[in-house]
Amino acid sequence: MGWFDKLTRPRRDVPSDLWKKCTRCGEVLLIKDLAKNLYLCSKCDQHLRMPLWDRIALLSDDNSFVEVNREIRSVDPLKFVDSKSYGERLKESIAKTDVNEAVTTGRASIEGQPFMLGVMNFEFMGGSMGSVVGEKLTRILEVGADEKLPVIIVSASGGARMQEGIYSLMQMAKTSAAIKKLNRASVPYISIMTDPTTGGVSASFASLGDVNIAEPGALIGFAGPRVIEQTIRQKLPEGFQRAEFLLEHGMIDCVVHRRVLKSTLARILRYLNA
Amino acid sequence: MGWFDKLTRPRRDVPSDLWKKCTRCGEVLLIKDLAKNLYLCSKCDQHLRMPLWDRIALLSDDNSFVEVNREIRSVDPLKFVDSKSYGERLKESIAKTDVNEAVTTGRASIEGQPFMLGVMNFEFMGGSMGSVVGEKLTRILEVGADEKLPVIIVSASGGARMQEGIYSLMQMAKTSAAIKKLNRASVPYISIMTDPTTGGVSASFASLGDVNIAEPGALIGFAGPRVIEQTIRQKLPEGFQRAEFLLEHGMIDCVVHRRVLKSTLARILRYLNA
Amino acid sequence: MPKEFEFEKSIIELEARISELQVISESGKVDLSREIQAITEKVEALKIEVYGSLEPWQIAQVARHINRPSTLDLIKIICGDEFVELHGDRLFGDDSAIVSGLGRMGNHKVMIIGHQKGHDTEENIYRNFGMPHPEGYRKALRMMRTAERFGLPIVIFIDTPGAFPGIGAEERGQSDAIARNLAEMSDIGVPILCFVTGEGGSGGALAIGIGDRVFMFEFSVYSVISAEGCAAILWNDPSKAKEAANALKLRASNLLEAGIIDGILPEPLGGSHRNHQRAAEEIVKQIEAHLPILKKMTREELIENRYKKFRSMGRFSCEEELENA
Amino acid sequence: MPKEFEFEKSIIELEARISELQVISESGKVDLSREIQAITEKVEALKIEVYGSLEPWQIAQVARHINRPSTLDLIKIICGDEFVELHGDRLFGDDSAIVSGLGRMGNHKVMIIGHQKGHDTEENIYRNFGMPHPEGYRKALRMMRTAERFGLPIVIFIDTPGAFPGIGAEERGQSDAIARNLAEMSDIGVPILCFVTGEGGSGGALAIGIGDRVFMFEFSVYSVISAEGCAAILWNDPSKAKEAANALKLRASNLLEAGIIDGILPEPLGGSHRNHQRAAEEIVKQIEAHLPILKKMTREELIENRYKKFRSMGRFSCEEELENA
Ligand SMILES: [Zn+2]
Ligand SMILES: [Zn+2]
Repeated sequence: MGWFDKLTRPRRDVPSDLWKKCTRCGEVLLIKDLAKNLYLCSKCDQHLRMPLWDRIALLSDDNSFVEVNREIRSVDPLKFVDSKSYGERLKESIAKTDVNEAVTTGRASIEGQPFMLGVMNFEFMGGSMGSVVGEKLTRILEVGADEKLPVIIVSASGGARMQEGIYSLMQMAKTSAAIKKLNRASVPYISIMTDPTTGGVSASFASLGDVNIAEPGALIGFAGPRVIEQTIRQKLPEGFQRAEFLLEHGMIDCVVHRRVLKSTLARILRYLNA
Repeated sequence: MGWFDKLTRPRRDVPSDLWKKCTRCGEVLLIKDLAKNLYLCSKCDQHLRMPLWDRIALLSDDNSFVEVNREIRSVDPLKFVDSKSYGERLKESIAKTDVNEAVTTGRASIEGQPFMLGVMNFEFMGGSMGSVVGEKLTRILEVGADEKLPVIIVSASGGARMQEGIYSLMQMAKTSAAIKKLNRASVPYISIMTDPTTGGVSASFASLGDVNIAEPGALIGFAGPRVIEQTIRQKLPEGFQRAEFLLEHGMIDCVVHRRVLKSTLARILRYLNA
Repeated sequence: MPKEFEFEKSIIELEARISELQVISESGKVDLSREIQAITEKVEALKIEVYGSLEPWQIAQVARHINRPSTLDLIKIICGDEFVELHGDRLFGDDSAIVSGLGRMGNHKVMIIGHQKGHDTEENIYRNFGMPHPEGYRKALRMMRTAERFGLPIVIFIDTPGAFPGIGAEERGQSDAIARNLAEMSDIGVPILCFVTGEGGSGGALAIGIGDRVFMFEFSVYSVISAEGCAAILWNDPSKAKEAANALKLRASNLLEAGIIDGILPEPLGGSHRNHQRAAEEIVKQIEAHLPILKKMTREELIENRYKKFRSMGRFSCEEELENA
Repeated sequence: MPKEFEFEKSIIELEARISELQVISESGKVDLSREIQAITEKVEALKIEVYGSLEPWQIAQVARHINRPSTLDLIKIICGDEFVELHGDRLFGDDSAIVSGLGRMGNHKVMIIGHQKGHDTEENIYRNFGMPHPEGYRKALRMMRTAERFGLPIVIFIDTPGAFPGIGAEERGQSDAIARNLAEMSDIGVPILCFVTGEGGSGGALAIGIGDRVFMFEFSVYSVISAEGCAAILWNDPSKAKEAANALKLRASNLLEAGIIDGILPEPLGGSHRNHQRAAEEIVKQIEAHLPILKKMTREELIENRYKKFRSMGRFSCEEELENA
């Protein structure tokens, strides 16, 4: 258990761009206002993507988050080069996001209840899952099983990290098996799906929560909408693959507004935690 | 285990009516020809209802069937009277069928493999399930679990026996729990659904086979077609609730022709039996 | 579905008059308190007379009164805002005719599952009149397995005309869903308490009805078939529902006597639709009485006892001599 | 899907000529046996040259050759008429893109599960080109649980472009079905042997791919995404599939080196579509070699070893000093 450190990452600086357009209503929103408003559109309440450290702050008690396994970093096992080399892409993502990988994991508490937290970062190569994402999540799941600590994972991902080839595919197997282990230990696992949660992430740990929660309007699905449209050659219905669609189709337990997400999680854990 | 006897019921005499019309093509068929032809229509191969003792002969090795629990008989716990009393109905059915109840159970072997067999008799009050059907089936399921003997049940039933009120409903719970016990003992249970298998029989033991087999064209469903038509006020599609429909909808493992039913069962048991 | 029944018309009429008189009286112009008192006493006597001798068929009507406390009504009273509704079977859909979720009842954290009817037409259409599809039963089973994983007792409210008879329901395996629940509920390693709050309609009720303890409300019914359905089939005449209701012995007292249920929860005169709070209290009382006992049992004891309980249901004769009678 | 590939055109051309010459020769008018012999030798040399140095992209084409032995082809050869096909997920439907059933392979009674493609357009439409819907994966899982109940080892054939991307598939939870299988297969207490016989297409392949031993045929591929898909996304140009196939390292030899698979099954020159019998024999050989070892393990050992096997997959760096690099 020597593989976690006690450092909490500092809050990132405000990004250079000062404003953002709401993805639903098009309203122009100042980033500094957004940050104060949980990245909810002040006009239409759309749940915009929430930066990593805001998300961690949202879901954990003040100063309770202690990162683990920050040192685990991607290598380039396939020496993968497309228009750019994977190594370069990694460097750029690290520089851009100031984190080492697409998931940040740690120990935290929620309304006083200790738990293990994993938060994906869509800014890091589209939240794609490679070996590091798989490994870091598997480790918190294993700690959860060993120490009887509930696990909460917040997903935001376009799917597998192609640049790691078959290794990235196998992370689906690895994380899913770790969840089964957690199940056998009767330790709660809550999956939170945020916009977007698709591909290999959706088809592995993100779908396997004892309780699956989605944020309003989040895009969630196995295949991306474009791939489906190309395959079936018809337009997709309005609302297809959105959180509310998944609720209707029985795939998630509830759609929870960001303002009450923490309190809902804490309440669920009080019920499920022995 | 003193509750079974060693008597095999004698083959019933040929019924007084000499011919039958095929339920599909309308061909007029002589009963004595039908009996020789496994009650298959010689013109369209429709699987007509097979009398109890023919069915037992079809599925068990020669002279291997030994009936158990023949002495268990229905009582009239509710003193139920509609146009006739339940007691009278029972007497009439016994006289008509020459068996005591809507299910006949026993020990038998199939291609040399010993097993417990239950065969429902649609001629006995529409194969309805009351306390006796539930009890007799539960007993062979319990023997199966205790002695590690596979169980095969051939269903033919319109559902619950209303004249026994809540007792008849509870037979669904009783038989289903007994099957779960058999499952835990890793003893195979094969359900054979014949025409018709509906209502409380369909919604309990008949659907719970490790392998569910249906005879071609058999009507199988929870609600009867007439009830559904009345509820939804539209005509039902062709083939609705037939064996092939259930196969398509994933509810049964295979539709098996009567001519190869015994050999198929024997083969499946060879695979599943330790 | 009427809001009042023929047999209680005079009671409701008189209660309305009392209310009117009270308004006049309280306005201060005339003191009618003595008269009101007198009429009230007469109404109470009438209630005892009417509700104390309800026919089975009348009880079957009370059991499906549109204002009867629904699962969500009871949850709201007992759990308040702490209830977390959980949805979906993770297979096909979320059936609104069955609700489920986490809550606290009395001193116990529990998983709650129940049929859900509506209190008006719109709500009833949304809830499919409390008639589940297979996905409802599969949602219920998923919740039970979740409860088992986390050691939460299960509290179940039964109130349905029956499983829905429709094309989609058949296509998706209504029979499989019900049968599967019956088998799996016999294998759930946490305590299960069932309450028939209104209509216990056949297999659609039983499919979430395999409990370590099963209780019925005084004016609820539990039957293998509805009185109307039975009349249509056996009497070949749906208007013979009264006779069928008599014959089916579907009252709580019948079922207690038959050893099918473990207790009857009293209702106020006229029925629980007149007092949801009281119904909730009766439920909590039973939970507090029985859960501490059941929680002490091991998984194996629970499963073995539950098996024996349902194993013993049925009436038959085993005597060989009857053979030759 | 062509029946022959660009790169083998000259071979197939020559083989056709040889056949023609043989007919003439055998008619007795001219003895061409020496010439035929000579050309045959040249063709064999050409085969070794062509098939011995196939590019990844060419192998990806061979892997999806329309005549490649399908699951039912292999079953037919290995099990003959003793195979009993079992259908359905008991939830929604029977997916024809996945087949399953009971059979004997070598000396072992086994549960067999596999993707199923067709050998012509009609059959492929019926089989949805081997692309399962959720009900296919759920059928597979049901069969695995049945196998576990009766102590039957599980043999799996993987050959799919991927899980089907369509509206119904999403509605019914393609993600749930795949994820569920990944989790549950890590918990199956009987031996599981997987054979990638053709296309190992992403999550749709992996969803039945959690085996104690995983083998690939020499000219099969296994990849996180198809070369075309990868080219479309990363190169923004589907015609760059060759480059993507190279970059993805999707050949059996790559996967063996990466520790993802346990062995490679040799194929005849040109590929298994030229000799189904041979493919079947290679499979039986592995079953006979590995099942006796796996059958000796306890449920716990199997599950623990399988967990460790997949747990170890991935490449990363753990060194703190890299932090400041
Ligand atoms: Zn907006
Ligand atoms: Zn015919």
